[in-house]
Amino acid sequence: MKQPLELTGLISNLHTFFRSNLTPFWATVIEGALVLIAVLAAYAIIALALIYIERKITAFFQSRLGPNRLGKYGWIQSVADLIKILIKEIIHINKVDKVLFYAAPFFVIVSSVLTFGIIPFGQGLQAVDFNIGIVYILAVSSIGIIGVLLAGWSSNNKYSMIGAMRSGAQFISYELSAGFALMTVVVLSGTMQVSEIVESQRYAWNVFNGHIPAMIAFVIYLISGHAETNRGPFDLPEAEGELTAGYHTEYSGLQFGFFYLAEYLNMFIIAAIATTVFLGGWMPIQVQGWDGFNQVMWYIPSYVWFFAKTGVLIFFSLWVRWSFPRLRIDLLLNLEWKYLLPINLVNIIVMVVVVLLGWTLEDLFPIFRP
Amino acid sequence: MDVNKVKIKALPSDDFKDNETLQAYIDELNATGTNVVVGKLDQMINWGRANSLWPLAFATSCCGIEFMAAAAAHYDLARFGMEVVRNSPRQADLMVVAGTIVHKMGPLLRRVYDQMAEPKYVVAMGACAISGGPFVNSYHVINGADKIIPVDVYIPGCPPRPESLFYGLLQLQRKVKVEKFFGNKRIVRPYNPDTLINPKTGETVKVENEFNK
Amino acid sequence: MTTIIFYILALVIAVFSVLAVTSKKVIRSATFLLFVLLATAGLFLMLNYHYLFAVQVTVYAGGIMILFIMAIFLTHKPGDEFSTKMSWKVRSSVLLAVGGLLLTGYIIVKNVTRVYNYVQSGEMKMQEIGTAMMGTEKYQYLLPFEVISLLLLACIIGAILIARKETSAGETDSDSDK
Amino acid sequence: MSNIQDIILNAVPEALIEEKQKLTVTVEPKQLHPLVKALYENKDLPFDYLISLIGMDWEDKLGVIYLFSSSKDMSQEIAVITATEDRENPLLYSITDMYEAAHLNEREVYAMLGIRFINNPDMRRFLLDGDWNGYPLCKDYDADPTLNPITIANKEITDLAPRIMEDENGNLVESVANIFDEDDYIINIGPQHPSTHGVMHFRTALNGEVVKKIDVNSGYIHRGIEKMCETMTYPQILHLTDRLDYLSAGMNRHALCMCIEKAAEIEVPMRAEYIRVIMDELNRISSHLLAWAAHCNDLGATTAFVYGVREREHVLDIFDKTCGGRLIINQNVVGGVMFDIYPDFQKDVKAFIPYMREKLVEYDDFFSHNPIALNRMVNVGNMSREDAITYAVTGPAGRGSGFSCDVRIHKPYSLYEKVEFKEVIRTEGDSYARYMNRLDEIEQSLHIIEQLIDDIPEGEILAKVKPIIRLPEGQYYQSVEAGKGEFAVFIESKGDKFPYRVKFRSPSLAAVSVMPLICKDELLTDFIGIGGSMDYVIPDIDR
Repeated sequence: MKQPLELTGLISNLHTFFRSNLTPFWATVIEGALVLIAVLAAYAIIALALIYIERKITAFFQSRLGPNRLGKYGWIQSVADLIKILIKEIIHINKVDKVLFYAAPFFVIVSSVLTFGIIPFGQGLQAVDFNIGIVYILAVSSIGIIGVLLAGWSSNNKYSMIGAMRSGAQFISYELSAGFALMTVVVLSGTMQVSEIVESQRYAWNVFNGHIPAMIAFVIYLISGHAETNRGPFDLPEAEGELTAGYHTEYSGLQFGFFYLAEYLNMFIIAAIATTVFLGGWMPIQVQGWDGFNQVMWYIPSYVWFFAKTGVLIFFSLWVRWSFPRLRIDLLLNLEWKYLLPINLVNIIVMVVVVLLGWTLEDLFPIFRP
Repeated sequence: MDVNKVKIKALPSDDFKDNETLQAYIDELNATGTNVVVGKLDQMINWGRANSLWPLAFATSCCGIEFMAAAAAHYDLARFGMEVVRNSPRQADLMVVAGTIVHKMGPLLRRVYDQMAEPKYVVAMGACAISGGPFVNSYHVINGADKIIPVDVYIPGCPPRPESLFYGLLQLQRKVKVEKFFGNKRIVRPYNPDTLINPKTGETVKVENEFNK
Repeated sequence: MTTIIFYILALVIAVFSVLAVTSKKVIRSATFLLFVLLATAGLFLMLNYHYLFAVQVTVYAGGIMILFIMAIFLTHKPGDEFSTKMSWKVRSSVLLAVGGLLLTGYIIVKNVTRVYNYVQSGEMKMQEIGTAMMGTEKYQYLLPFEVISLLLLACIIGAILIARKETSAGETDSDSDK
Repeated sequence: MSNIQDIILNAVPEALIEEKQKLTVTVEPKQLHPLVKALYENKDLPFDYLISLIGMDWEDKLGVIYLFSSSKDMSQEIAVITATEDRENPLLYSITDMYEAAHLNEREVYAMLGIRFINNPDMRRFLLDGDWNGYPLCKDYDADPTLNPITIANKEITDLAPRIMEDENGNLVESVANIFDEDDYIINIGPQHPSTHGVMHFRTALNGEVVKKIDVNSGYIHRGIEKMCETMTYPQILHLTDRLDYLSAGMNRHALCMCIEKAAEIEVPMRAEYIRVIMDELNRISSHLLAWAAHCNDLGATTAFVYGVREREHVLDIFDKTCGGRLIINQNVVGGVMFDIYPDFQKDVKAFIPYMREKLVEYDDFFSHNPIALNRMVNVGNMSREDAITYAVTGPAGRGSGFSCDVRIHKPYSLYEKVEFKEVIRTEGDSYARYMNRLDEIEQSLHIIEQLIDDIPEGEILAKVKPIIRLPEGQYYQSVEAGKGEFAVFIESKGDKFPYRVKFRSPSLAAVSVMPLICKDELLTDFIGIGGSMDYVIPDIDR
């Protein structure tokens, strides 16, 4: 099928160019550097865009206008924020544990960048593709929480400490649910490799293919993913009203910028993983047999599909965030341990049964099989 | 730099009242002249700073409610990129002193100010924060926040309407836009701690302030 | 290329291991230990042991370290420092460490060819790991083993709970209500 | 009332009973406690509600005026006066064993006048710092600024409470008690905190996340309004009342105007009365809307906050068009109102009523039945009826605990006898009852406005008032139902153009004083939420 707007051709051309003109060692180094730069640039740009989008959507929910002074509709507002925060003073605080205090934001940001790397943004637009991709996501995303815990501890501030403790409890709990929800899909698609998971959803997205158990897993993943990113109604670790700014109360300047950036990016990452695993990733909508329709869909580049699907999920996440009051810590843990986790455990068994007995959509209606 | 060259998108320079005072400040600031490249960089930095002033509402009384009204739907502070109200002084750029400052609050106001990271700005909102307002004769009221901390912009009113607050904040944006990041030059800010006395020693407290030399 | 990375990782492991045991602040020790574990995970990644890498990061860095840190939060006040006054403890631990080193060295030297062959055989497939866990032949039975260990753990916790209830029944009841 | 006089004379035969604006009883300090006890334990009509505790300096004597009322019949009020001639070490007897509301009030009297109360377990100064020189409300207070200089040096907070207790033999023993335990984990919530609704300072001891003990520490916005009033003419004082509880500015001012009008016997024109009541009710709506908004914000729903303020702007627009003010409207003056209504006033108000009703339904859909919100409010922060009375919690918060305390019903003033409305009472006593009470009161206020808006009579808006108002000698009281509860004004006049003493009863003080009780054993998160449901305004407390 023709895909004129895809970047795969460009990437393979670059690859052959480097391979033919350079020694393998230098080709690897340069390609690695390029990938690194691309990932970091994408990271920064997506974060800036998200900050702007969140402000605008929030304004929409709250019948306000949102930023509208810088550029048309205020679209370069977050650039101004970036400039400011880059040159803002970083306060050196007495009586903090210096090593841990300065290390903490890096944990958060590194974890978020590492998770970011495995997301397939489009056909061929994936930095790393392990065969244990799903486990990798769970692994590196858990490093971030250590940053939060250390930040709260080392700040030598009681509010930060309470925020960090809440954060720890919250993260450990919801990491379980998120993991199980992803595992449900692994049972369905039979692989942990992210690219293969996407590939297997050509005609039937996992959320439809696995119908009832997959949808339950999808909802649970959205809830627990949302909780993992510490955003309202699960924003207890920050809880503006109670803890002023929670675990990052004492951080200023760029260090605070890291936390701020990671928070927005984590929201994107959760939505992106949900898209990849449940909603077919960058795959366009395809219907077996409708070749003309399929051709038209393929014309729309894969990264557009990816960002559109992710965008819808982000919108939902913001909708929830700005509609609900904050949960209390006991309600939060009740939700996880009394509802989500038991449902999840049963759900994963239901999924195994569905797959073994051949009750998936693909098995029942072979027309969906790729 | 001319005051007319300071561009605020919402309001042309001529619509601001009393441009002469600001012009005098600017002239003083620019007495030494500037390198072109540095000047351009300064402009970019100031553009970023001026349009991303995250406020910390030091709201003690009525003016705080008007500040909240200004941040909510009808007036919407977010238009100027100022809606990210940070409750932690470490992360705020702008302290809006909204309300009366009394003797018991004075040390705390100073402490919150000291906790803020540079560059930090202060807006005294309402008559009380400017001069003590209706309570100027009271035994327990500090006659103006500038007895405790340097103040950039004064917004009169009791309480000022949100429109006045916006006018004041736009004025602050103008002041920010003429500053110099390289060389760390800022417009001199009124700060007259005339009666600061340390209660333990009975001596006048010497307050170090790089902008007042 | 790989050698450079290997040396960097090795250096990280060595330096932070030493720091972890010499640091006076317990939370710093925990953080340094985390660095060691992460660098070890990096070694696995270098060997293309992706699964082991992920498990190392999830279980040790993600799970156990968080539990460590939470435990430290719950038991220590900020600024608490360790003091090692009892020197006999230091001496005995040095002795033990040297003993352990000798033992592992002996085992490694004995088995070095076997290990080398094993490494050469390349990455293990997910399927094999799965069969090893679920299978019923020799060197398998992994999952049942783990399940039994979990069951034992549950039994222990249950026993503790029951024992505790006898002493202060009213208190635990109100706790479980919440 | 003769029945009450009997009871008084039974308890204290030497009591001097006078029929002034209120029944006034004067007793010696020693006899105060038995007298109050007799009133408190009176079966048919227990005087269990302490409206106000007013510290007085009569130059020859230092004393206190207690204003009691009954939870059974709020229209029954009695004033008890006691005084000591010892100016060096004034001592009176505490009534904190019966009235929890007296705790903070007695501490305030100590800070302002230096009177110490025997048997009060905590005699730290309220409002002022412990090292303040002089007692501001004393007539011989030295206002020299060098005595109390401005400082930026941080002051240590002492958690030691001095006290004077009477032992079994009647000897006075001075001692010092620690407020917190040795190893308590104490966090400072406030004075600069997003959710304390101003500059309140709660020293909170936590046990994990559970609130163990709260110590209320106020005075960060104490502006000395009561002292300033003594050097101002009556029309000048009006402006200060607006800045007490700025959310019910119009109602506060209404109280003071009525108090002065009653004393000076000024007849207010009917048109002015109508305007006053309509404005009061609009003011109440705006106050409750902001309370709702802030409460939702405290529970973490930022969007609800914005919605509340959005609707509030409609009310403020009407104020703005009438008198140019938004928050502080300067509408009531002695003898009437300052500004007449503008031509479209009725049209605007009538358009607002259905709009607001529609929005109330929206609030219900959006927040009142949200499962998280219900979990955060139902059965949280329980306050029993007895607690509400003894802590003198009035307003929507008191009525949420079943304490019928609407001044508009029990002590009707202005036009409230003519209009028909229901007193909103719930008996659950939790955060949700207080929350729902406010929304229901908005509906009742709309109903009141509906009845009045069409029949505003023509005529004058301002009675003829002398340029300099002198009140005849005496003591005058007036209460109104402000947004947060019963707001009362007390004026003592010596026939001058300045008042001799002015005291404002702050409904928020009661709401804050009950916080340590209802927040005990709740989670820190709920502590903030309960604070939102109590809806206090700090400048009202600090004055």
